[in-house]
Amino acid sequence: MLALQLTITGLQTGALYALTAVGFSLIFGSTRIFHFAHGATFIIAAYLFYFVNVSGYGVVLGIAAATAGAIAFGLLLNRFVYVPIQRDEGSFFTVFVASFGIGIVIQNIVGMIFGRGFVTVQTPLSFSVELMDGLYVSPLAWISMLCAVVFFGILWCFLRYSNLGLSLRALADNPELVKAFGLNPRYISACAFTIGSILVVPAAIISGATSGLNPAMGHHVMLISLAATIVGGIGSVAGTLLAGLALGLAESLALLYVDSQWTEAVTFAILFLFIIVRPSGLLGRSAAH
Amino acid sequence: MKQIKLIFAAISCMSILSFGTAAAEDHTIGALFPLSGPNATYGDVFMSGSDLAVEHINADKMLSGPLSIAYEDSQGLPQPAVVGMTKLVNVTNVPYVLSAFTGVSKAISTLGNRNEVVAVNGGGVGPDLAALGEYFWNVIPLVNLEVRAVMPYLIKEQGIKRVVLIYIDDPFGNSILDELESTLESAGGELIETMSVPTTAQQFSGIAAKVRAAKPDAVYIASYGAQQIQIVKQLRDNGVDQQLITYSGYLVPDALALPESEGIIATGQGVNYNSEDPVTKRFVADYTAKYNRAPTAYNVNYYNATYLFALLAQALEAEGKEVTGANLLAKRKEIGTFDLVGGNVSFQENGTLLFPIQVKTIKNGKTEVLDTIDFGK
Amino acid sequence: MEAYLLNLVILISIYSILASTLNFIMGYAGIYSLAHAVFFGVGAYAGTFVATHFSASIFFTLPAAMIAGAVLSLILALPALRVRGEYFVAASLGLQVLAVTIFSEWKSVTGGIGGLIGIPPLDIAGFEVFKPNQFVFVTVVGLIIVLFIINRLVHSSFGRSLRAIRDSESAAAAFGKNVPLIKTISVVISSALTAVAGVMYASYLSFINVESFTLDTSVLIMAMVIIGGTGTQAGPIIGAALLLLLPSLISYLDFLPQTEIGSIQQIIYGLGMALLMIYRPGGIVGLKKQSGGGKK
Amino acid sequence: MVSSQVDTQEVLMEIRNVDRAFGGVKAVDNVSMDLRAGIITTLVGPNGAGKTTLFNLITGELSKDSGTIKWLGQPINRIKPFQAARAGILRTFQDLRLFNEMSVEDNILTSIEANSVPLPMAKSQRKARREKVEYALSRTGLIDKRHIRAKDLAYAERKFLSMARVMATDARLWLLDEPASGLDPNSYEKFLEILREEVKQGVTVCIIEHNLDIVIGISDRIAFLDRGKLLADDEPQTVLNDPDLRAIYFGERT
Repeated sequence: MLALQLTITGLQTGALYALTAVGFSLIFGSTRIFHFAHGATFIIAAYLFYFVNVSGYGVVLGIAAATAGAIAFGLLLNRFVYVPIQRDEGSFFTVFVASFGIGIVIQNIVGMIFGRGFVTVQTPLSFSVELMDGLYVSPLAWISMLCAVVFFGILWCFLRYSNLGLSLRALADNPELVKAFGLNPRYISACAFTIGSILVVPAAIISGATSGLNPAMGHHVMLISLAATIVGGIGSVAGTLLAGLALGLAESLALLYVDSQWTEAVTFAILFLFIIVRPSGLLGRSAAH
Repeated sequence: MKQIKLIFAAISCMSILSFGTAAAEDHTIGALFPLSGPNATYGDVFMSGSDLAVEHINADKMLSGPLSIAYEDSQGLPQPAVVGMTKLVNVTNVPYVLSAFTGVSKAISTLGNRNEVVAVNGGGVGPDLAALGEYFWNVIPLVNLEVRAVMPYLIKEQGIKRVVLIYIDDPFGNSILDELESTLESAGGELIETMSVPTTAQQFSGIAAKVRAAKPDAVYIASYGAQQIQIVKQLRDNGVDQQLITYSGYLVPDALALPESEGIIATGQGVNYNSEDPVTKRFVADYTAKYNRAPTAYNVNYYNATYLFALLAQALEAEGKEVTGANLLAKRKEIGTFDLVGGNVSFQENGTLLFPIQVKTIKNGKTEVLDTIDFGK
Repeated sequence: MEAYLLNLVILISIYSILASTLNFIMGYAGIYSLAHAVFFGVGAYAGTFVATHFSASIFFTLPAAMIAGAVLSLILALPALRVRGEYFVAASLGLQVLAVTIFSEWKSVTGGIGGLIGIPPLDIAGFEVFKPNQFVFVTVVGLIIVLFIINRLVHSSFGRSLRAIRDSESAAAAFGKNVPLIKTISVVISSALTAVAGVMYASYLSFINVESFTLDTSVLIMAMVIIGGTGTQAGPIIGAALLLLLPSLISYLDFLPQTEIGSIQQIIYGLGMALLMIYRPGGIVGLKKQSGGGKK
Repeated sequence: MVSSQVDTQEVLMEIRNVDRAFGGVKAVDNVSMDLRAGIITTLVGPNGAGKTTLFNLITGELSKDSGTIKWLGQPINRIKPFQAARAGILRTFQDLRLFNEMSVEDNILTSIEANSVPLPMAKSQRKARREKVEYALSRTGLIDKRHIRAKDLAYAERKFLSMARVMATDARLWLLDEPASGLDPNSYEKFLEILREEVKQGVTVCIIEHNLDIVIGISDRIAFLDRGKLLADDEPQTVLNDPDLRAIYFGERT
């Protein structure tokens, strides 16, 4: 029963990890931008929702604000930081450092406005219901999994059937193709940032109710997204999805065997091994070099 | 080398930014409080206690000259604290330093022992603070005392036997683990499962599942700050409806306001503010008048820490001895028992004050005292 | 006042060693490590272990720390040989997170989060150094020695090989550079020298705990290098001095709330990193510098 | 294979039945040829013929699927690029791959230093090294630009720097990947002159080139590759006059 309970908990966590990670993976895969500030997008969306919610404007407006904030942040960052750096043929590291810097700035600004402690979105949905003897599931767990299914469904259709999706996927397979197809790289990368940022929103909002928010959690979100992207295989949305789910499950099920302070180490040991042994990840095609 | 010159140039620019050092008074003691950074609000709380003590001491002319405190900013972190301590020891030359926070206290304790400067903690409750050497004193009861107070009470009054412990994986949490094990054993309870959480964790639904599976009578939570609040909330969210037990660190406004806190049992330092002894009466009256709010245990502790210095220095001056760290230590051991806020209290062998412990419960966002356990008598 | 300045000089020297050694692999070899604090920590713990269990003499503590740093750095060299760019950054991040867990959990050696107290002073040929006015000489001399070693290496054929590898690994190999070996040596040297800073730091503070060796520290060191100027010799030192003086500089501005100083400092260095990357990827010193080369 | 009139020359490198495929496409298909000492062999063929891949296989940048390569009579099948360089086989790259952040002088200097361990060097060694750098600088006309960063050079200068890196070494075989492409007429006259001079001094060159004028101007021998296959390896006139090869070369393939 404990294992089943932990599996459900793990799926809930994993669904949110997968959503966030696929956002990062999509951006990274298609634009090759090491968007470390993805964690900051998460923070912005989460705190905007929290702010609108505690101000009494309700959930719908909160979701709208969080989504708008996430998209705006992603696009602005792309336009005013990444594009200028890349115009100067900046190396990946230049982009990474700038992104990292912005992440620090956002974390501290949010901290100054909302405080550095935890804040929690109060909702009756976080209260668990006993499904059967000893198995408690909160409505938020179902919402998380439902969100994951819906978002991935839409994303899958989009990547498979729309022109834009096809070019994004082509881009992920081979960044060189963007020129060959005569696509406007600026437009494509703006699209990647929009979609990638939207994918953060459900996880950001739900985390606010389940585990609470704090300005420093962007780091953790980013590390998990990075781990899932690399373990899943850069450029592979399906791989990242699987890896995100697996990381969530592993984190939860590990409690059966070890104390929880080891779970993060387990995640990153896996990441480290993957990079050394199989840098192309679970479903990745291209080699690391 | 060019680079080195650059550094010195940069440093000499800095000298204009000299930090106001305390004027050379007859008596100066130091204080390492968080004056900036996320914990700065604590600094204000601590200072309000020590500043009031200085006013009283100087008004009473307890010492041959006026007393003042040289405040240094520790930010609540080890590295800045050591920088500040070095300055207090080597430049300001103080014999006595007020300290706060477990990490800060541990970091400066070696400097204190090396240079024979007394450091006094009135804020941290980690039990290892009792083992930082002769020159490190605590004017606050440490958390092991709280565990020793609450468990026998609960076993007797509420019939709680099987306890699960959730503890933060740091020295504080680990010492609670040790303390709880031995206390429960001698009091007739049982520690059926322990779960440690890393300092950065914020997801506890898995922990909650394990707690439910263990089917305890009560859950003891040993963490601090926001994490502790999260643990309580998520345990309640995830179907843990057993009695929750915790310690003084939980009694902060944020936690009291949480609906899930209802019914939690917590312990805390017992200060009888209604005591008739003159020191307590004067403290309560003047504190309330000066700051327009009722004092808390932290205010009391730093008032006491400062007042303790005055008592010791007064005794030393009466004998014509110099007020040094070594002499202060000798004097404290000689006297042993002091009239401070909260009554007549005595030091244990390890330099920690014995205080009574109160067992409280949270009702409608307020604490209610269930019992007071007095170890001293 | 004087002690305050001495303290700053000591800390700046120690962090300058950290920044310079990181710059050695980052700026010259293109190994962008986010795990530098790991070797800082390894040096500190190893030095402390030897000092408390055997002898506090620097003739024991320094070599022990350097060897520990050098040996463990092979773990960092491993991904450095296999992968580049984003993958290596991710690998070093993974290593950093792993190391922090080990530092927190291996309590018999590291004291965990509670840390180690009572670390003995540096013992230099029987002379105990702990007063700031003495310690400052040790750290400044240490920094000068480290800078001298790095300076010699950078201006030798080895340094040219490193820069060649950074600029084009395949071309370097095509001209006879044993790329894996050279990379490994550079990581080992850098980590061994980093460990020296760890020993000094531990015995100066006489207290260490895991919080000094987290990802935040690695990022801070990286920021020092980048803001000062990657691939330059003065850059890391200027970066270290600047970032360590920043809190004092900010606290001088009375109108800022004291409680937010930490945040403001971080915002400044975060913004500094982003703006520099957009306008001056070379860093403060980098902009004047025309070539990474020098005289032979 | 067609017979040759320069058989008198010593065979430096012997390539036999070398194969390499990328995902089912044969980039180099059963190629066998000899590189003879003291002459310029030109690799020609349309884009994607496998010329650069052949270079990569020789220096060990890529591994062969099958076949053998012998250098000075010794098989070098599992050689790594740095070992190839130390054995005297050097190459340039189509995209140059200069050490962009380094000065011109350092670019050349580092190309002749093959030691990995940071140990001090004898004075005489340093002097010899110095002379080689000066020689390469003066021959390529980069002497005034020695302190300029490679990435700040003009296009032709970058090409010459790429050559200078090779010239300063003691390598016996140079594999040059389109060294003259995009050069203005003056520069390429200079380039041809340098090349002829070096060959006269005993260097062996294998060069990938598209410009027919250059091919005619410098080749002692031409090897013609198409779709991974070696279609000809003979005297320049023989190859260039072959109508089938001309058709392939000028894209009149049927």
